[in-house]
Amino acid sequence: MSALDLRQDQKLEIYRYMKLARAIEERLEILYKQGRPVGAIYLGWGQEAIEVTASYALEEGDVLAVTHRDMAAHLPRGLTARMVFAQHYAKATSPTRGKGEDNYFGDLKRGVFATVSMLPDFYPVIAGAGLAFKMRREPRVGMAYCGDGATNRAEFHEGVNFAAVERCPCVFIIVNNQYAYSTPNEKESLLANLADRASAYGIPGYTVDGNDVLAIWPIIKEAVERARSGEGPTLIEGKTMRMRGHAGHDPMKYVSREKLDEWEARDPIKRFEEHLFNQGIISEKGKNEVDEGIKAKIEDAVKFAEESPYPKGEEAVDDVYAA
Amino acid sequence: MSALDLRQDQKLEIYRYMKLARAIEERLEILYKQGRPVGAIYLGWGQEAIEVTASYALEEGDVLAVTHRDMAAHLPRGLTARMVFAQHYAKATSPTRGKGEDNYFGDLKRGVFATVSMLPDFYPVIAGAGLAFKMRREPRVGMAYCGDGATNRAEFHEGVNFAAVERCPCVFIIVNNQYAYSTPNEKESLLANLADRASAYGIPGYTVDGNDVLAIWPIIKEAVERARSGEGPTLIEGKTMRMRGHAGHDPMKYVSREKLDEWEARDPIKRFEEHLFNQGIISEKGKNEVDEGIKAKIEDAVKFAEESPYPKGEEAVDDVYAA
Amino acid sequence: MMSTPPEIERRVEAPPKVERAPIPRPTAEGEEAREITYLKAISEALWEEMKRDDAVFIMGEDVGVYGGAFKVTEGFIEEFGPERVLDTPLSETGFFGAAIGAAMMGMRPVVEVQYADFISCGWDQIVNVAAKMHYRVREAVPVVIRGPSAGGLRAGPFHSQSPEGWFAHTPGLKVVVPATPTDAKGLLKSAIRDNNPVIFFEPKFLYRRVKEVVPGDDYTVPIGQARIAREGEDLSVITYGTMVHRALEAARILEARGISIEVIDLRTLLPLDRNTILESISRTSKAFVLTEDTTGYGISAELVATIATEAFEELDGPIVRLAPPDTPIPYSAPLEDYWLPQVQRIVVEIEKLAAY
Amino acid sequence: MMSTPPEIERRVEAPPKVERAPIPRPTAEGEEAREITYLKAISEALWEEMKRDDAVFIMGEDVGVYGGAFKVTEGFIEEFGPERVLDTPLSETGFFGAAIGAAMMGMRPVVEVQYADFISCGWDQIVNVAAKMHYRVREAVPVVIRGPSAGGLRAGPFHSQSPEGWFAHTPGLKVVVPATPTDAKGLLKSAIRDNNPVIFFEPKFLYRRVKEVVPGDDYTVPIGQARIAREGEDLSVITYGTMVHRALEAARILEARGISIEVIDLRTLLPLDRNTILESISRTSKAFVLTEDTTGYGISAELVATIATEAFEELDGPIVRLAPPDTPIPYSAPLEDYWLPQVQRIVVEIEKLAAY
Ligand SMILES: Cc1ncc(C[n+]2csc(CCOP(=O)(O)OP(=O)(O)O)c2C)c(N)n1
Ligand SMILES: Cc1ncc(C[n+]2csc(CCOP(=O)(O)OP(=O)(O)O)c2C)c(N)n1
Ligand SMILES: [Mg+2]
Ligand SMILES: [Mg+2]
Repeated sequence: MSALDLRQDQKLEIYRYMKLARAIEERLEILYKQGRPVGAIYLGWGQEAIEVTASYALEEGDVLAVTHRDMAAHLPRGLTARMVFAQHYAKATSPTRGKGEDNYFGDLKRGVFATVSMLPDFYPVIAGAGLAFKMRREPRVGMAYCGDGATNRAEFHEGVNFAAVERCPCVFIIVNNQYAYSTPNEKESLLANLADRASAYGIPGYTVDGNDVLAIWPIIKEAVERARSGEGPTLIEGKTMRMRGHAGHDPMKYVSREKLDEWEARDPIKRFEEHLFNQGIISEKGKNEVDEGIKAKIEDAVKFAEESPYPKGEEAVDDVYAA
Repeated sequence: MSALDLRQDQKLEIYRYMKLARAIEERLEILYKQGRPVGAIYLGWGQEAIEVTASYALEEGDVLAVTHRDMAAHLPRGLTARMVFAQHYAKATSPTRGKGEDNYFGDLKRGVFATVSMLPDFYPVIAGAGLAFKMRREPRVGMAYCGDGATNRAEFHEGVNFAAVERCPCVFIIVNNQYAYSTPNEKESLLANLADRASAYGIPGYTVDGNDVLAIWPIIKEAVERARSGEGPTLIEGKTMRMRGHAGHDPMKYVSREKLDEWEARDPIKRFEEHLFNQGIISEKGKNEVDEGIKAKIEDAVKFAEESPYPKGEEAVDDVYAA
Repeated sequence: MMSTPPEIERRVEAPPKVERAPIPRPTAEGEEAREITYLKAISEALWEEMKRDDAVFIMGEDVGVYGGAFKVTEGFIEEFGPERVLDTPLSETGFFGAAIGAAMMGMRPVVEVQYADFISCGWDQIVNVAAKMHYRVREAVPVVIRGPSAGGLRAGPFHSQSPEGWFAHTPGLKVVVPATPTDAKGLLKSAIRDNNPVIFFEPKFLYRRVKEVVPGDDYTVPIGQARIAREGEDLSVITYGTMVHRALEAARILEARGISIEVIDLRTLLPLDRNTILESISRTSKAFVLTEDTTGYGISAELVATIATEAFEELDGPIVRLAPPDTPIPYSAPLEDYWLPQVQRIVVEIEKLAAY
Repeated sequence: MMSTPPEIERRVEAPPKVERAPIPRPTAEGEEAREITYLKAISEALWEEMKRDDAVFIMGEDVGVYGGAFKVTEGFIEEFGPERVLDTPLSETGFFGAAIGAAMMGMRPVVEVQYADFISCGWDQIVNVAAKMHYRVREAVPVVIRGPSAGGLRAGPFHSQSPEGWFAHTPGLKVVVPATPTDAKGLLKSAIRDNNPVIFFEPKFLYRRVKEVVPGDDYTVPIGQARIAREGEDLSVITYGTMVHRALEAARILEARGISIEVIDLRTLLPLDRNTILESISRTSKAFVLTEDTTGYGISAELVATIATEAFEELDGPIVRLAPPDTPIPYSAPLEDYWLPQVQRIVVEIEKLAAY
């Protein structure tokens, strides 16, 4: 069994992270609809396979940077439900201490950059993190996510090219969820597969079914190890679907019911769950335990967030500069 | 005979423009070495075939935007030696009335945007010019040039992609002269052929011998007509060599003598001249007439520039806004 | 899916209410005067200009099928078609540049930037291509770049920026920030008809909170002219955007205390209407500068500097400025409230100056 | 090929000469004090910091094999190798971002921007990623972005910009513009050791025109402290960069006329050293603000505003500011000379204020 095959315990972990991500977002959606002050919600609902599996392939010491919709990718790195809710509630206990908005956070101690909104500004930043690892001969890898729309921006081009030329140990993930806000792939680029953009930088590119953990894993894992062994960056596109609006306020009228149904049938969690059942990796009882565990986590996290204090007004002027 | 074949008179015109460009630059180099106040000189010496042939393929009503080294491309559009020298001398008679530096000029009345220094900022601008033509159903084409180095910038990516998605009637030229200032192709990108970047946008891309007028013409002409007929943009790379330093002060020590000799042997003007002689299109006498004509033009232009007045100081505050 | 979608992205702590501008423009006879929101005013200006002139078109992210992130262009694509209401790829440098090119070819593009914060992603096209073009070669670049700016909505450092200070320091641009529906509509029309690149920021806090009766005819409000939003005798408040409304609220509170405040709504920041400011100060002898832009090297600095260098002898007290501290704008309600000038704070500071 | 290549790109009308700063720092005993140019000072700071700390490295266009467009890093690649003197692709957003990433991973990148003008091409990385990082999550971004700025060399609107005004209005950055070799070296060292993003502009007009004896030891000059470049009694000139030298020249001329001028060289624009300014004005009672940055909403505005709001009662006359008009910087010698504050003009304006 090679590193390109997932062990049972790994599969279970991925399964748990995917379910935890979904549960967090289900709750966020409810809170948003209830009019709770949770800021904007950019749900990655339906994208959990690529979101979780890619960042799960990283190891301690590696670093990750994502965009607004990739909360799920934080989880395998050790970021918690408490962080997510405290951040959305703008509380003093959140990773940004109330300074940054909703999904724009991270935790560098856990190797996760604090997301910025400008897309995809962390592409070159991850290239530079990789550069630092390369210069110091550290076997570390940087991974950046962005959406299909974001691949049309300056930072995608300049960042990937920089990493390619310098053979930085990086993996660039495109979460192609068919839309950039309301704008469909066809209005963003003429390409059928965005991973083809790899050929503009002389690096390998792969398009993979982004809703299939088992298909994603070997591709990502190989790219991570390729990076780690000094062979430079890889570009990987996971095809998936954003099953909710761009944000909580968006009823997504621009997507047909049929299209949603089609993708609903390919729900990554259901698919992976079936695999786990088929392989005897999980039982109904095990599933329930997972669900109960997650439920408790969510309750705890929401309670934590709601009960946490707000920052004090005067903290607004702190921390502009590092000492 | 199709439009993809050059007529004799067209060949002669291209020949004259190439020689005029070379003569202008020869004189600029002398003036610079003499310490005359001609600003910076970014010579396109050795690149004349791609420079002239591409813009020569445009027709009245089409528009062109180039970068710092593409003075030669201006000539087929009717910009004159007087303009070039007056501009370098910073005189009131120059296209920018002394406001803009050396090679950063144009003349929109002749369909040429006034070059800016930030590379390649006119790529998206030309896409937008093309968009305007498309919206108004005008059979006009926009053409933008940039260097090999500039293809790694934001504007290349966002500009070409925009034009591709909107099927703007545009032709994008890459003048690959092997270097970006001192930086060789290999440090700029991993690609052997920069035209391969076309595949990142779903448009056709061609690499052509940029020192061979006859090879360049059909490719460009076809791309121009393709654009004009509504089929969208094309990316064309002309491989050539910058036979002088980045600017007048650069002794180009980073280029080997052998490499220069190799390219010297492929001088585009000499090659084309041979063709014209072989085909009987030009005779020794005809050549001499061309040379004499150009010499006179240069003398006239330098005299014009030197004798032209400087702008008055107080004009510095004029023309910030359009009325 | 939600049955009644809320209108903007963020669900937040109830934001402070805003009083609306108290001096609606008189409506000429025969016109159909209607009360509309700031948002509707922007939308109407665009609509009417597109009807008036075929060269006007809209481009930006999600402006077409979706009708814009804030629904400014809702219904436009149905009326004007996808060419004139162009959904662009996510690429600010690309579509800012394209707008410049189209403008130089005779079109009148109006670019929507989804949040003003993202204007930084196309910065270079604005400051180096558009702003310097006419100066260099006398070629006009009639482009408008507009979008929702500023704070008050608990939207955090990437969705609440007030970038006008950077652009006001960029010769060759015009910079407009209207405070009322009437001005928003009239100034946007002027911007579209202007032959220069105009950066047009709409404090989104006002979008649905400020309503006003606007003239029914095809009126414009000239770029470069400030407006006396309220007349007063004791002190001049110089401000713009959302802060106009806070100043007016403060003025009403102070009126009850016998202090008469003049409020100047600048409307245009570049070029700056120095005359209106100086004329007001020549009457009141006291200047209070109020902005939502951060303090250091910001809009408030030029206002103070203009007054200090040009009305030095008229002044009967120090020039006071009130503006947010030099930090990014924070997300959490208590932080943002502390950061933004609040009415109570404005009242206190004005009282001090009035008593000088 | 030329036999002796000139040092910079442009051959221009002989530019005005510059007097050098008159107060060289005392050199401690035992140190090897040497007279070096401003350019050499920058170069030495980089070299010494790279020797001192393995984490320091240089990246930018043509900094390696070529030694930089202005030859600041000539000989570096031979000493430190191509990894630490990194020739980047032509992609400002790319390598600014990469520098930020490397910095956050513990490196100390010093980015050269070939001309300060091109910093606009990586704008968003600076103002949105680097500047806001620590405020949001208390993570340091120890990156320096440095390059040749400003005018006087007849290099035109794309090669002469003074972009410091935009950055000074961006909380989270530090902005440094040294005027002398001693400061250039000492401040660049401080910038490299600073844990914040520092924008470091070097008025290239000074590169080879100003020489000074600098200390031989490993000294630093603190960021955030202005310097009294010349003491005087009648009036304070507040300035920085190339204009420091013009102010000093004017001061010498005025001295002969019995007017005693104090010249403050700000050195750092953000954070601004208000104390030194205010203290000086408390002695002279008159303030003259002089910048090379354009007037409107520029550096001069904040200086005037600071003085007007914080030293109002100390002033014995109007605050005067002298700065270029609000246009791009033009190319042709007569235009640029008209545009830039010239010594004669400075003398005349100061005399007027002194006589107030
Ligand atoms: C540079 C920039 N422009 C605009 C936005 C506003 N915006 C936020 S998300 C979004 C769509 C992003 O599409 P995509 O990259 O496909 O990611 P997704 O939201 O689908 O995950 C836009 C336009 C932004 N964040 N950054
Ligand atoms: C955005 C930007 N960064 C830096 C520069 C400075 N610069 C001028 S020319 C040049 C090299 C350009 O290389 P290339 O695109 O290959 O064009 P070439 O000079 O070879 O014609 C550089 C770095 C610039 N003009 N624009
Ligand atoms: Mg998407
Ligand atoms: Mg080149």
